[in-house]
Amino acid sequence: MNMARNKTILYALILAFTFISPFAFPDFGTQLATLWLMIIVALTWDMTGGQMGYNSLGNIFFYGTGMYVAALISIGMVYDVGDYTNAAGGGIYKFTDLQYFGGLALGVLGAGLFCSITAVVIGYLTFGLRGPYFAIGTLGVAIAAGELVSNWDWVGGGQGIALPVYPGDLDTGKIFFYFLFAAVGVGTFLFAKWLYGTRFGAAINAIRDDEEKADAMGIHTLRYKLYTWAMAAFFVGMAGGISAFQLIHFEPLESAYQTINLGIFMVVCVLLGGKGTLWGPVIGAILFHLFKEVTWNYLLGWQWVALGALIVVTVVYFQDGVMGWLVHKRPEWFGIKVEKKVAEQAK
Amino acid sequence: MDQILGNIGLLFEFPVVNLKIILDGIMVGALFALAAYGLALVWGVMNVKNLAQGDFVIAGGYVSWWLVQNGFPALLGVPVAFVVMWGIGWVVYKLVISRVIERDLFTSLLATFGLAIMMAQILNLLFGSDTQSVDLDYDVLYFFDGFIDVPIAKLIGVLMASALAAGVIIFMKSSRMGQAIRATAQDARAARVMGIDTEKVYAFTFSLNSAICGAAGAIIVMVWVIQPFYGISYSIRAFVIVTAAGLGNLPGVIAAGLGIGALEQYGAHIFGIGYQQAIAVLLLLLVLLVRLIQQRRNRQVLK
Amino acid sequence: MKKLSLLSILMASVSLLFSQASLAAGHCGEIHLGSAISLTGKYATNGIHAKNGYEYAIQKIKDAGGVMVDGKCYNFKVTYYDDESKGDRGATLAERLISQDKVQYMLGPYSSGLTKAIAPVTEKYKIPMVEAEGASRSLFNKGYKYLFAVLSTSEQYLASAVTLAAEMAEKQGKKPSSVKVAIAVENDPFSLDIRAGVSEDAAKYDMKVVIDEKLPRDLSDMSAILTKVKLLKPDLLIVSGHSKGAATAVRQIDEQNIKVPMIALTHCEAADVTGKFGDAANDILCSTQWAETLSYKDPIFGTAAEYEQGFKKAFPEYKDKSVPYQTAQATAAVYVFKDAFERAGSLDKEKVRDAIAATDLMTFYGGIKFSDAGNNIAKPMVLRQIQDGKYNVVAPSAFASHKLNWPRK
Amino acid sequence: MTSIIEVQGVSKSFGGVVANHDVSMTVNSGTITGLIGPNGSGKTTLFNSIVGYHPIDGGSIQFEGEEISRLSVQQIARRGLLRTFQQTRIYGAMNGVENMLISLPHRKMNIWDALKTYTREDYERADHLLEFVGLYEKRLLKSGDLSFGQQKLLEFAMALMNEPTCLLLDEPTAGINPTLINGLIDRLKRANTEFGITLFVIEHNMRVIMNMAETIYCLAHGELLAQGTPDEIQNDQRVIDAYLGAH
Repeated sequence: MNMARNKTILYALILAFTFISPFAFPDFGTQLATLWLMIIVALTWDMTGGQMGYNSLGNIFFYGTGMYVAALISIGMVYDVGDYTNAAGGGIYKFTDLQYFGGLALGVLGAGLFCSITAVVIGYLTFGLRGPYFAIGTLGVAIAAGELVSNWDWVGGGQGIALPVYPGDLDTGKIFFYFLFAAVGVGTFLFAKWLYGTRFGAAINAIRDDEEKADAMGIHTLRYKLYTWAMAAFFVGMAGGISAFQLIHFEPLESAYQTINLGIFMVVCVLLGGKGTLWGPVIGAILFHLFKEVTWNYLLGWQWVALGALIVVTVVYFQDGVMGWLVHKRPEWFGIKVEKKVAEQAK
Repeated sequence: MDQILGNIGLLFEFPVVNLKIILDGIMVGALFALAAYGLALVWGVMNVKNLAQGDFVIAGGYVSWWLVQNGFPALLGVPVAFVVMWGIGWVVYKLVISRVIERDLFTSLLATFGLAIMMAQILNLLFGSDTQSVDLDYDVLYFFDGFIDVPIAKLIGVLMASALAAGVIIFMKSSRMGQAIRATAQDARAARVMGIDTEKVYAFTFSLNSAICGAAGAIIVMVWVIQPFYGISYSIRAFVIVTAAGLGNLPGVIAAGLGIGALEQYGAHIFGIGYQQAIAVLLLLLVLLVRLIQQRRNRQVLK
Repeated sequence: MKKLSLLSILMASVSLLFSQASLAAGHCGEIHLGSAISLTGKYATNGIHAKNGYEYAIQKIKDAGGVMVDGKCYNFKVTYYDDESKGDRGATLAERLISQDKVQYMLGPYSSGLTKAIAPVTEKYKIPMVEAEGASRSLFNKGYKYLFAVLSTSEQYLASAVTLAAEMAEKQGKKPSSVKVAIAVENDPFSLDIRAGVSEDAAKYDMKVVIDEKLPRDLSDMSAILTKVKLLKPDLLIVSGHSKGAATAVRQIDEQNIKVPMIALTHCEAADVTGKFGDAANDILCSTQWAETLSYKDPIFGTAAEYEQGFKKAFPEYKDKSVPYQTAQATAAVYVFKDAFERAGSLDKEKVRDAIAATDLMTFYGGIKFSDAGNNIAKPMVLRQIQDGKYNVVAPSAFASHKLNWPRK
Repeated sequence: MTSIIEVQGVSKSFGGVVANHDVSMTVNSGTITGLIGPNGSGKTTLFNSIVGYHPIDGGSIQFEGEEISRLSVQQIARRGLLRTFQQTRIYGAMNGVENMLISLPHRKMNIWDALKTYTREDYERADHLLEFVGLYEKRLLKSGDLSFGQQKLLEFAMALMNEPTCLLLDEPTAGINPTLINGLIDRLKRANTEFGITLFVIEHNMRVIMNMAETIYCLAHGELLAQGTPDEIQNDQRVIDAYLGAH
């Protein structure tokens, strides 16, 4: 009972902090929003990577695609996309409040749905690959998508797309985007928490631990893998869509399909926090975000070296992450009965 | 679309273009094949998939470039890069790789990815982000009314690459260490039982791979340009080649390397060089897909 | 908030390193500028050129007695962050400069792409930004009110090369419409704008564009394009891809023995093609925003030539190269701020913005006067040709000091 | 009696080694059928062929009248034809109950069923079957820590949880404490009678198979040597020779 009450208090505190933080630290509004973005991508990466054992290096594909889909939907509702993105274009494009928010809402939702569908299509081809081949294959998909989009003039090619600026005053805008990310983030977390408790959640764990056995038990492994990836893609796509509006201007290779930035960060977050756990990705995202902000501020020029070193050290020496370490040190916190086992063995 | 058709038309209108493309492709491919061979070695022997492969190549290029900046002759760069990168490879093995060999494959993939990021950035801090090259004052040979140009520097590069490949093949076939490496690749446990010090074999293999890459980089800096962040494109190509050719199949790796070099050049000609990276990656996906279909026919998956 | 103060201490010490004299001028106040600039990544070379230009201007202005605002003297101080040549990074850093470092005035980043990413942010916060390195026209059709660019927009870069090619054709007794144009530009906003400018002008003369390709981000080999050049024999070859594009083009044009009567590039000086490739660069046309041989002058930096000498003294690493225009225009951007602060007579953001908008200034870099859209309309682009290793102005005719060598041998 | 598995003329070789040559047999619905043969006679290969682990070189395999020799493992499993492994395959990191719950017949669920949390009935069934195989006391232990024999029992329970129509058991008694074997035989029989599951069993222990099976097939050198009731097989000279010759 005590445990349950502690948990409730913990959740209440976190929720309260979520609400208060953008007002308490107004100067850090953007960083806090980015933190939620990291939490979203880490949680969704863990759905396939940690819970299902499919380590994708290409989830960034959904982020980039989400950006483009959201932008194209919101622009396409008002103007001709080809004119809007034309390099030599001369016109000035204005959006009314209704067009802006309507476009944002439909764009973000559309981005999520579209990414889910593409996840099924790509997954159908790539889920035959296992282990490192899957990782490389998905990385290939993300890189190829970025390159192809950057050569596609209709969506602006290498120029990228500039979306309209948030119409209200800017402090409201900052808080607006913070809460959009936070809402998707909390949604993702609750979804994951619920999903891992279902029969489906157990089945994808079974795929991770021994896919052949899962096959042999008649679990629709391919179908379940596709569903899982589609769910992950839905949230990543929405996050990408929100990012597009928050960033205002984005281009294909550096901000949308940023394979070696966010694409790898999400994996590092999960490893840092602990793979295959619910809280691991969240904790990892927070730690990683702190690490990144600190190194990017104080180690100007060396930040990437520090990041590479962090990846290597995490992977080589600390692969179970914070949660794995805790489970090892304090198993009773996780309801694992050790004493009993020892007693059994003694018999 | 018109442009693509026009470019295809050129291939038929001026058949000599094909020769030029294939020649260019072979020159590029020879160097891809070197990097890929190193990868196949490490992959086969210790089951480590090294995503920092391209960065070893670039690092080797910078070693050679630095030598030339300091007044040494350019051709010296190749052996020196070989030796220096051997040392760096050994250090990397001891610090990182030796600890991921026994782990699952994603671990080695991610660890070497971290390594790749670090190496690229350290090179950037040391040498700046400019593209660099070493200019050899050799003539250019012209054929077909000057249409086909073969810079002697490129010729030397290809010759050195072939010599290096031949050297490694002979070494693997005839030396004791080469045999130990091949034995370990087949069955590490059995090799250990037979008294082979696999730890030493691993360290040697990884250093050798790094050295091969370094030498390839030293050749690349003479015929093209290098830049700290170019590593990833060589890594991708090495993966394409090894995935296509399979492990432990040296002639296959060389053939795949040359073939992919030529395919890329054709792709660049037809679609434009803006698609170069995309073509390389799509080739990788294509190779994976083909292998996947093959395996599915055997009721198997690609792992 | 501890993080913040640590941060500002660090930034202060960093800026100390760059301007050691700030202690000496202790009696002056400080005007805090901010800039996200590419110190790493694909634009690092030019990002550093621009940063040096900023630093040189700040030093010279300080030496000349600082900025006098309403009878009080101030010096500029700049907080830099490294945007890694990435747009989203640049936007984030701009936010940080404004909301955490409380920067009220911004200097631009390098490249149109980065400026495009940052301008919405400065616009949102109503922070005046004078930028010197973002030339894409698409920056100036968004109705931005706080964005000012001292340089000419990019469609002008190589348009005069098209005009030159047309003139040459007429001299040969051929119609301008018989000229064949080959274009190879990098796939980024700046270069795509160059392409748009060239295609527009070529269309005006009814010229035929026979090759129209994009260069990849990691360009190391453009022989595929040059092979086509050999086959299709264009009369004018345009290459634009920042420093990397210029270096690769010059090297491979020589190697493959490409004979095109007229070749025009951007970023020749920044890539130091004369130093690196010597004779191979001869007779190549280079567009430039500014040349040290031009006759502009102002009271602080002197003539264009004096600027070059002074800059080389301050930054000895440029001793053997020509000073790239990226540096000169960065200096000019700082100068615009000084002028505007003095005319505004106030540190109020809005007043300064209005003063900037009303700028009508002659500088060593050329005239500066902003259109309503924020681009500089008082300064033309010039086209220089590399003749025996020297950059000589050949167009437009009003500035030409030398005759054009045509056709290229 | 209707046949449930029809193997006809199945051949399979690996490289030059012939593992199965022209093997035909029938498993009748609702029965227990045994498959015996000396080591290396191709029993496990035949099992693998039936459940789809590798393609066969020739012949046909039918399950409930449907050709399955080209289907994949999971397609076959989803038709209710399951197998256990000679080397057990359980989820070592999970406890017994979790292992059981994972084995719920997902093939009978649509996605909405799958997205439900476990019901009380699921838990009760899991507990019931764990009790059935005698693992109820150990149900909360990490199953990787169980003994080999216990893991085999768990795998058997998992297979039952999956409600198969037909179950292929690869040496269910190997590695099990001899004192427990009688109990296991009893459970296998009960699985057959109470749950109505057709069993097809590879077994080395003659006493077990003779006790249990109604029909027995004997393989030797990849070919079908004999078939018949336990009595017939026990008295078949060829079978005796094969076993003796194999040693």
